[in-house]
Amino acid sequence: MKYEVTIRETTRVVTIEPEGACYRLTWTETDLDGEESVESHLVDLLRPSPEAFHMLIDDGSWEAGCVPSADGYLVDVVGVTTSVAVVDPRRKALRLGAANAGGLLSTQMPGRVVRLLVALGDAVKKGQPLVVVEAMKMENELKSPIDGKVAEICVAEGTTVESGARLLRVDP
Amino acid sequence: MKYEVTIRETTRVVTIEPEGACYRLTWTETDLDGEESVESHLVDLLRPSPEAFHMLIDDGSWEAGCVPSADGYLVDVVGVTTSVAVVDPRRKALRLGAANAGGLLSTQMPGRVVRLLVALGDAVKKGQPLVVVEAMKMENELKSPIDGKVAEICVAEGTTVESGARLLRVDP
Amino acid sequence: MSPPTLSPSRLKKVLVANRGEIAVRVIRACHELDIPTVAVYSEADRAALHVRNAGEAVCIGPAPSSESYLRGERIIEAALKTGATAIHPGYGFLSENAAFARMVVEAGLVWIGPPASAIEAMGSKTGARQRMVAAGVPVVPGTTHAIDTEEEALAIAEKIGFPVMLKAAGGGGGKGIRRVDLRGEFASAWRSTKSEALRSFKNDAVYLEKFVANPKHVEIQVLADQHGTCVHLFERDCSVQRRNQKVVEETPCVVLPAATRQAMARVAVQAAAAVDYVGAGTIEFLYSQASGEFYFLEMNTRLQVEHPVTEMVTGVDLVRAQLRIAAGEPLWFTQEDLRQSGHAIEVRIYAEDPSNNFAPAPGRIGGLREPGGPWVRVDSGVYAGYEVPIHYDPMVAKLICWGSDREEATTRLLRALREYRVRGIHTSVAFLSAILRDPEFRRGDYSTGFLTPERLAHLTQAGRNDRIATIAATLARFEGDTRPARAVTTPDASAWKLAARPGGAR
Amino acid sequence: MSPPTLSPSRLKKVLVANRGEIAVRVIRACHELDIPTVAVYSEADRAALHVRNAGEAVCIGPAPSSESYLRGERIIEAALKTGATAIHPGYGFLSENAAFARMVVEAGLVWIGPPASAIEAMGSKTGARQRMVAAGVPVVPGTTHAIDTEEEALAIAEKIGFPVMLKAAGGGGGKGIRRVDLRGEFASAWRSTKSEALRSFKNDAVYLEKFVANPKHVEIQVLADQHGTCVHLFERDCSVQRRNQKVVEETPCVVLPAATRQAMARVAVQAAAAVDYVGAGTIEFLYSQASGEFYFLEMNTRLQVEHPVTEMVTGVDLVRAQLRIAAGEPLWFTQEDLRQSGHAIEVRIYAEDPSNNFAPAPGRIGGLREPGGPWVRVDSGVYAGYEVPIHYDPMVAKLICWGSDREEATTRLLRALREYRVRGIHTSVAFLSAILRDPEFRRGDYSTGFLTPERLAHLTQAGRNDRIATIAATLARFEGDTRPARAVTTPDASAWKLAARPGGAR
Repeated sequence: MKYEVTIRETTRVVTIEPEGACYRLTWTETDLDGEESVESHLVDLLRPSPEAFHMLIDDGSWEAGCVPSADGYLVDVVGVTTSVAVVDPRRKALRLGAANAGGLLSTQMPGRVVRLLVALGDAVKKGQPLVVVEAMKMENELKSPIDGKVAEICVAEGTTVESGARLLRVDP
Repeated sequence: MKYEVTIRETTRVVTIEPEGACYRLTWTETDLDGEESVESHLVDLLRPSPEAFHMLIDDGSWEAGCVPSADGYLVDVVGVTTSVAVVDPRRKALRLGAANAGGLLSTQMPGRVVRLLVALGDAVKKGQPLVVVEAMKMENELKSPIDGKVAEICVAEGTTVESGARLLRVDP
Repeated sequence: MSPPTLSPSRLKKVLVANRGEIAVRVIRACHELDIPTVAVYSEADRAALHVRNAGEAVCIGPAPSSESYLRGERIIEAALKTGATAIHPGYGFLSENAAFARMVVEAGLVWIGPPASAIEAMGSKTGARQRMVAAGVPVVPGTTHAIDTEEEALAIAEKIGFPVMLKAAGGGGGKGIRRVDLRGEFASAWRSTKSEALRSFKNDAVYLEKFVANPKHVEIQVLADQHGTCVHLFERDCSVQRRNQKVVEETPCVVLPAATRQAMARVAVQAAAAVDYVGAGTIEFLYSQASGEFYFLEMNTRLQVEHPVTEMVTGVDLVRAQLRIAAGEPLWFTQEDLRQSGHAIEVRIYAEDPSNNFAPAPGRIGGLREPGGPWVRVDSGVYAGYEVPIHYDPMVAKLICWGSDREEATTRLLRALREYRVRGIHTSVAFLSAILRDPEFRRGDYSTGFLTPERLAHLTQAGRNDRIATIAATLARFEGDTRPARAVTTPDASAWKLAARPGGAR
Repeated sequence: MSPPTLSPSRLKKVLVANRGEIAVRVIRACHELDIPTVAVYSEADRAALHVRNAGEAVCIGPAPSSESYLRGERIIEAALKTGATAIHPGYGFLSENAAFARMVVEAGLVWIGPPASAIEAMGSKTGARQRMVAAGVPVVPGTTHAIDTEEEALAIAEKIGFPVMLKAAGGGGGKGIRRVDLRGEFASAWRSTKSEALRSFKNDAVYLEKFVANPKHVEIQVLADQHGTCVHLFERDCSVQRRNQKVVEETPCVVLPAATRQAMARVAVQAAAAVDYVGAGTIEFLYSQASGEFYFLEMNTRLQVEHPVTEMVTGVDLVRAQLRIAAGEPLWFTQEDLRQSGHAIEVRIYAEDPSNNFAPAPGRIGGLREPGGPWVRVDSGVYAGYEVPIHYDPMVAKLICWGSDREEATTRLLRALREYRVRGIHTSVAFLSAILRDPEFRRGDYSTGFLTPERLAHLTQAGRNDRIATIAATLARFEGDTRPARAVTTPDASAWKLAARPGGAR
């Protein structure tokens, strides 16, 4: 099986196959100079609980947490939590067709919408603040990803939103 | 709804009904002198995880763990773990009919059967050791619950058994 | 230090008017003294740890603190209803609210904190500066009164010399503070400080201080009983700050000369005496490594977040001490009994995303394993499965390590952070490890300017393990895709795998 | 106590030849010194905590320890394969196996323990008694050699006077010991001790000692470096025992006069010197409160389960010390630097059912919340969801509390036990609380006879809360019956309930 695994704008195409009672994962790693090398690891996996992945990787003992999120997993390794998107390339075309990603504004952080700075139909510039979401006494301004027109507003001031919630849509 | 709740040979008939967003539990408590009094408690229940029961009982904050076991729940409160059997009286007749409890010997503790002290057809006395189960470097002798004859042996020496597993049956 | 038994009459039951780790901390101290406890909670906090740990719990209103944890009258009502005889305010919320302290006492309850008059005296920054000057305590050069006009302020700034600090007289917690480097920036800084002060503290009074370059933030812990005895418990170095919020705290401060420590401690006891202080309090100073001088900054008339490091090196349980002092006991040790033994460091674990400009990261903690073992202390406010709410402070726990020296404390803390597993939300765990590995931090001579934007950029990228994350996420997805009915490998299922594992069991 | 840096050459990577909490403890110490670690595990231990915490892990065989943790050659092979340069044996298993210690050294690895010769010298109880007598150490009156015949033994017993103790010369861990009160019981006791000794230790040599009535079990911790320096770290009182197994340990021993403590410590250092000891070791004594005399019992040539209480009052990390000593460093502090500060108590948490004659209680830990906060140390070998295996020792964790005095340590430990939640298996948690509440324990003058059958019967029934258990089980069943599809009340689902709760939110 092949997956496209994306962490912070770097995508690796990872092949995974069972091998004996373990898993074999293989991908091509590109270093800073553009040199390519093949990584291949035999992983003995144990999941002490659904979210905990304990892995013996070529004898090395590693542990990661994987909690499903809107676009993949929130993965933590030794204190660093990262969003990891895992895409099955066979289903990718389908998903891209359905989504309309360009002008969608969603929040990474759950919170409360304290101010809507635009109205339906307003012309906006890329980078212009559109909504203010507050959580834990901190305000976060969310900015327009593109130049365009506000085509849809999905929340009202005072609404509490979950992480990943769609707030509004800007059409180019 | 009514349940028969048994802890260490004391059975309480407990009525439970939702009341607003809480539960109302009522039963008759008998003290050491045989005096009866009615207990009635309003419980605000929160389950932070499936096995954790946090209860606000008339403002008192209590927490118990309830893990399903062979014959009910293993319940822990402030460090004491107890087996609690909860029976729906409407289903009780049915269960009693099916079971043949008297001469069944089962183990409370998972472990390994190290010695079978009797053979099929042996006549045994109540209290006579029948099987030795070992766990954590300690041997436990399991004794016959009744006088009778060994009618069935479900394990062999060396077998690893789970808690609650049936080891053998003695018929009167 | 053989303590007498606690006078039982005044603290029959304690209500803790707070939430999170500090409420848990206070409940623990009460239970150790066999004092029953009452938690209060907002509707958003039914599942909070302090509710689980307390003996009783009373709901006091909706999620926003203005409708629950800041509603003094509801808290007092809850105390009276449950038969509590005393209230501990923790830190934040109503802990430095003199009016609430008075209400508590007027309701016939014991206030586990300093007298309202002491809170008031220290509550106004300018008022506190005046008192301290009168008591002979060195303060940062500047005004001791709020300044009326921009012109007047500018004149004073030019006299003192730039850079200067504009500060809200009613401020606190690192808010309402602005540095002005140049004459040309003064007008706009003046206006924005005043408006922020009005917005945040409902008080637009602003005063002015000389800016002390690269100071250390050093503070002295004091304890005073009701019988006129006051001792200090040495200093804490809280110079690792981001946006004026402490991130790492330690004691002792390694660059503080012994004589300066003594002088600072003496001044701190003087400052407390000047306001007839009772209970646990902290006097904050700026310390200039260049000149060796120190200046009074403010007094916090409550328990501090960072109190554990002092506990670890002195062996004194500060919350237990607060309770016993409130019960009327005289201090059961003298200044001479107190020693600094070894070294302690605290880091604050926040639900925030350091790699995304420290955005708050509330959400459900999908899994949690806190570190343990020798000299590792976790003061936590959360548990596995807990939903960190959006309504309150993002601090989820404090991690404190003691060592026989600073190197041992540091390496132990690094080990404990390595064990810390918080799943499903972003936290500051790796960022804190990166700070502890920084050479300047390791030298110990860092100042409040330590976390420069450049250093932050560097430290927030440390500790990434993208290959391991790649492997884990791929496994998660593959097992989800191929065995959706039973996605979890149980230990049992894995036993048979061992035999088949190349190079595994023989 | 400023330590030099660790000489890096000898400890490049440490293999820990053990499992459970002690393996975790050693791994922690290594990681604090930045030394990579290798865990070994049996097939039953793939999911064990020490495997999760180590840097690398190697499977060394099937579940029975005779086929894994006791197989020295496989452990050395694992070390060589992973590039480990040193082996730490923990306690139990191969820790006091002189042949293994030799094999390790012969394989070119560092043995983190005393020289094989010292292990051997102390391994035979009779041999050790002979050496101690020669070194001027007081021993319990009796024989210093194994006795050949029953007749000879009986004659000696009658000369010393009943009651006497029959002891296996090759024994340890409380096994192979039998008390004989009367002449008439002697013959059968002699035979059963010999056969148990043969069965358990493959050595039927038996010797005889006078029975000391109601003694305290007091032991002295020593540390010796490779350069001839040996210090003691004071005593531990381990008199709370059941079936010769320690249950609660504390330091200081409150009834030990200062002069006796000094004498005992001096003798302990003498005993260690007599066998050219290196590393951490413990000399056990019987102390008679009646006569004030003490007698050498045996030396444990390894780390003890109860080492944490010594760490808590002295501030010395004993495992770190073992590592540094094995690396060849001289001790970095002197006897005069060491002080007993405050009081520490340890309790052992077992997976056992005190109400059912302490039957072992392996099984899956359905939920776990360990205590935290100030001066609470948990040395745990388990986690939530872990299946406690049937193959090994039932100890799942140790809980240690420090206090500025014994009362503070005790009440803190009671608080911590109250917080301890182990779900799905029986544990000794409530039994331990009952011990700490016992008036005789609180006085501190208890002896090894403390846990009489009567007291056990009483203590194992304490702390029952049948009404709360009744309510919880009924709720569990009712929610299971009425909402099988979604049996868990989430915090969210509970929020709306608050509004409807009588007397709840307003």
